[in-house]
Amino acid sequence: MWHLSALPVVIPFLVAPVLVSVGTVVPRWCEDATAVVVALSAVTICLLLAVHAASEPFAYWMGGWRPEHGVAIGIAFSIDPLGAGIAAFAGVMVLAALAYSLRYFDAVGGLFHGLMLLFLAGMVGFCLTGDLFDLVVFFELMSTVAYALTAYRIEERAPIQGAINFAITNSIGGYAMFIAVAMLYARTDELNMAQIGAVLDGHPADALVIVAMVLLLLGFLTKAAAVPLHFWLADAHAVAPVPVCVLFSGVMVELGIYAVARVYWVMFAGAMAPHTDPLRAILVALGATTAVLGAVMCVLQRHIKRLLAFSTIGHVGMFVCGVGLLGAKALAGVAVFIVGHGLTKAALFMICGILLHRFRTVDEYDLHGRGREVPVAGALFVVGGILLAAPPPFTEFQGKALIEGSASDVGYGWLLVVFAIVSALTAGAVLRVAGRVFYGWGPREGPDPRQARAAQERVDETREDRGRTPPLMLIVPGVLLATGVVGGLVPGAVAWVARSAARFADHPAYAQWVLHAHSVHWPPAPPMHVETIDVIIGMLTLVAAFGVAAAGLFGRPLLRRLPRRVRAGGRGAVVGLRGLHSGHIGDYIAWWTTGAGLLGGACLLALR
Amino acid sequence: MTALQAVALLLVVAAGTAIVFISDPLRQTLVLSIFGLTLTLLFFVLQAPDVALSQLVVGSVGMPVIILAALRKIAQHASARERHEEDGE
Amino acid sequence: MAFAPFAAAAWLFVIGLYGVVSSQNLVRTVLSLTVVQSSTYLVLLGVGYRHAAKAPIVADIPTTSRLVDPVTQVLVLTDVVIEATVIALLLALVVQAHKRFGTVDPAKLRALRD
Amino acid sequence: MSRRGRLLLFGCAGSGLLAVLVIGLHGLPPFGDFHGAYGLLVDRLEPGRRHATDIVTALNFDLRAFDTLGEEFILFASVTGVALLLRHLRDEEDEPPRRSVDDHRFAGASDALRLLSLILIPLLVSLGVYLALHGALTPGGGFQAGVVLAAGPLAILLAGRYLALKRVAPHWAVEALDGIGALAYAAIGLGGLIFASAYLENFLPLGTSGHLLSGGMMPLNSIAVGLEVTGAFLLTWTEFLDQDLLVARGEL
Repeated sequence: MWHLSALPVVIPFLVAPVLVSVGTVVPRWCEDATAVVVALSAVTICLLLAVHAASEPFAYWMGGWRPEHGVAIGIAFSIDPLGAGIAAFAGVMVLAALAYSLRYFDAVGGLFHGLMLLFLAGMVGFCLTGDLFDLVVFFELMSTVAYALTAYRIEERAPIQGAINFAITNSIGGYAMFIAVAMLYARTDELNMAQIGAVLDGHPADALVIVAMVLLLLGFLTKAAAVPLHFWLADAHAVAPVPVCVLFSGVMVELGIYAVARVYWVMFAGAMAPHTDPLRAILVALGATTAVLGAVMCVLQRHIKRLLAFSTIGHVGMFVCGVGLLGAKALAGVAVFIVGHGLTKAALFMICGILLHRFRTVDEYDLHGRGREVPVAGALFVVGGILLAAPPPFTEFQGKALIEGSASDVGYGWLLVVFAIVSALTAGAVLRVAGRVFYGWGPREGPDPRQARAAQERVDETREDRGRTPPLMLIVPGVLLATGVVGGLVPGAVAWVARSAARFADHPAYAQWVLHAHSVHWPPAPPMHVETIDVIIGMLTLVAAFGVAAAGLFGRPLLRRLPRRVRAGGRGAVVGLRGLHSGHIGDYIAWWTTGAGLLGGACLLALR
Repeated sequence: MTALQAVALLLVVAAGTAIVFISDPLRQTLVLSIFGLTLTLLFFVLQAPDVALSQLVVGSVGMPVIILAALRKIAQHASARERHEEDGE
Repeated sequence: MAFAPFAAAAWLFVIGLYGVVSSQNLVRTVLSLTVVQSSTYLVLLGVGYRHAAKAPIVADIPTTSRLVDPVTQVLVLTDVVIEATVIALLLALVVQAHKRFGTVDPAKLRALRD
Repeated sequence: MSRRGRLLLFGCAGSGLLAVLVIGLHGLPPFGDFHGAYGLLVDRLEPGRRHATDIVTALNFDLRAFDTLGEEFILFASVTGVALLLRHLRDEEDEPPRRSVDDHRFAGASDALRLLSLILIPLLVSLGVYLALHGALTPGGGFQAGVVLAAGPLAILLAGRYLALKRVAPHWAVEALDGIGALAYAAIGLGGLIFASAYLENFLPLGTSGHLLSGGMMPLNSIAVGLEVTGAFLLTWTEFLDQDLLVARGEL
């Protein structure tokens, strides 16, 4: 088992250059098959590692450079069940994206497949590594691949702009992380995260540690798209090709959240112990703002991919809240929620791909009623919308209920309401799209001129005749949704995640097994009792989601009855909110700086 | 801090700041290569010869070639576009 | 004086961001990004430096002599490579942007206004 | 947001961030007083363990070789990305029209410049090879060598012979170089897994300290990186310059 540890990263590394080099010569099916086999092997190995690590987590020292005199001098993969599990999930997403693009995507030589495999390697390495600088390296690998893939359709204008905004914002986040690495190295003489944590433990956090933590969080939260670092996300997700969106929304963004949890629990949990309350307040506030802004923007969209992108921001906000609660139970909830959300969101993007394939546009109004031609896709879209509302007893509900339970334990019961609103709004927006596009409900309206222009520029992403939808394009999202429905119901699955999360969050034990290979005494899994109130609220959220959808479809006459002043105010707020998302990189970085300054200032003031 | 280090650091700060405040991209590229050289000097006096060498090859060969090629291409697109518009009239 | 390299780094980080924010030409945006990145070199190497120490090459000197920290230098090496890759990708994007939009002024790229 | 509004916002936010950074960085040990147990330990261990004399290279290609692996693949991904982004589109002509050699002359290249470039080429190549091979001994290593080596063919281009460049360094060969270098680095690591106990573990004899082939697998790793970087930079440059020609043709 030990010997397999490096392979889920190394196998894609070995195959990607070959695919890129011979891509123009070998037939397409060859590339497809190779890429699928590689992804499959990575998933298998990660699952094996996760299962093994569940009984005994271990550190794998690259080059055999084990710690000398208790000082880590090499780079380790620290393999714990949660990290390996998330890595496996990333692999599953890559596999799904590859399977979906088999019949759909016009790949350029072997470049697409090669980049997808590098993306896989980047994500898996990011999940497994236990070294701070290595974490940054894999972060950059993931990012570099992602920038290129975003602009895959170079013949269109929007992807170029989206990729530029994405690349600049994320690079700046990366630079902040480099400075954080230098600061932590200067303080602790170490780069291994477990060791950094051990050194930081005994001392109260001073300005250096706080600022280093803030800079690291800035990097990860830029990737995770927390407000106000989030502007790139909608741009990039709206324009990237569908299989790439699947990876972005399904797992890449969530890895930012994962990394926040990782660095907090491994490095800062000890030093921050006296300040958990203010830190929790800061992170929850950040998460709640993100969630609400994402949900509101989501409802305002008519470009379906952009709508889904904002819904991801809404969910990211909930994840940030979950991690920000700084408890093992909430962390377990986040992990479950991430998997459920990833599966659902990936499937929804794939159905968008079907629309794009068939009608060359994803403008909700332009597609009014045209979706009737693909009834199965419509049914799947509705299922996805319902799942997004996290109704009991499915996977997402289970995760959300854990977070909510944990929130009320530490006095953040009001998060329940925020979560319900955000879920209802995002799911409602998706259901509204489903009603309008696939069932032709609601009034008609002309196409959006800008999207119409984009549709003209659009060169087919596909090789297939657009008259019929390849069955695989329906099967893959179907399978993902089915997994999302069933996953949380498998007996013991959620309990396994909860146990893993408890281990992940056991700060002292982590240093023990990484640095000294000691077997440790494990904490008990957090109790996973689901309150009745959560079930009731969950059902109500679903009803509210249908309400939001109905209001979006038929509510315009009602809107006109509102007093003029209210309408004008509402319109002003909407225009202002939209105006923020200007697509201008200067604006985005000005906001990024604002976020950085505010987060830094808040932490410096509150955590000392 | 030795005098040489202080001078190198000052040069780096001056060149870096200059890049930001110059608006003509061509002149900016020139300053960028000077910036690369000042960084090389700084790395050298900070006893980091490996890094200095790396910065030298990237900053004075690798990057300027890419930037100049990109600028040339942008200029060409622009002139091609203008000509195209003139033809159109 | 002992804080000078770090102060310089903080300055370069923020002034580089200013370049990105105020830029009216994407090429200038990208070059400003290199200024932001150079701040990370300064912090890393500034941290690893030791007074009156030699470069970490033990060919001609006794192994007991005082050396500067080699680890931060390795990190900067990686940093330099990452800089080159990001700049190359971004410039490729800028070239394409000019082709599609006919301008490199970020205020005139209007494909993604919400 | 208007430009003024943007700058105003940044003015406030930027000074805030500057303050945060300065406050945080103030906690660093004063410049020059760093202790650095990790580095000291490596300084002490490395010459004895691996017979390398350049500690930075030892860290780069042995102790922290896994970072370098990631770094090489970042470079590889970036080059692949540039190739993807600057690819020729269907509406921009597929086949370059056949032209005589003269058409691809770099306009500004005088005979003197050509001569200079010709003299430069062997110098660059030998410097590159030296750097790649002596990585474990003196400053330099695969990365620096790669860029220098790539500059050789670039000099051919400056000497005004685009087609000659294509002949000396045909696209497929450069692409293969890039791929083979990246692949080789990952594969050498596999040797550690097979012949020793862990990925990237040294499995080669260490040689005598100060000799050319000392440092175990370091020279091999260095050469692999050198190949990849040569290929990567050449590809990136020609990718940028290639499109140049394409656009130039479009003008005519």
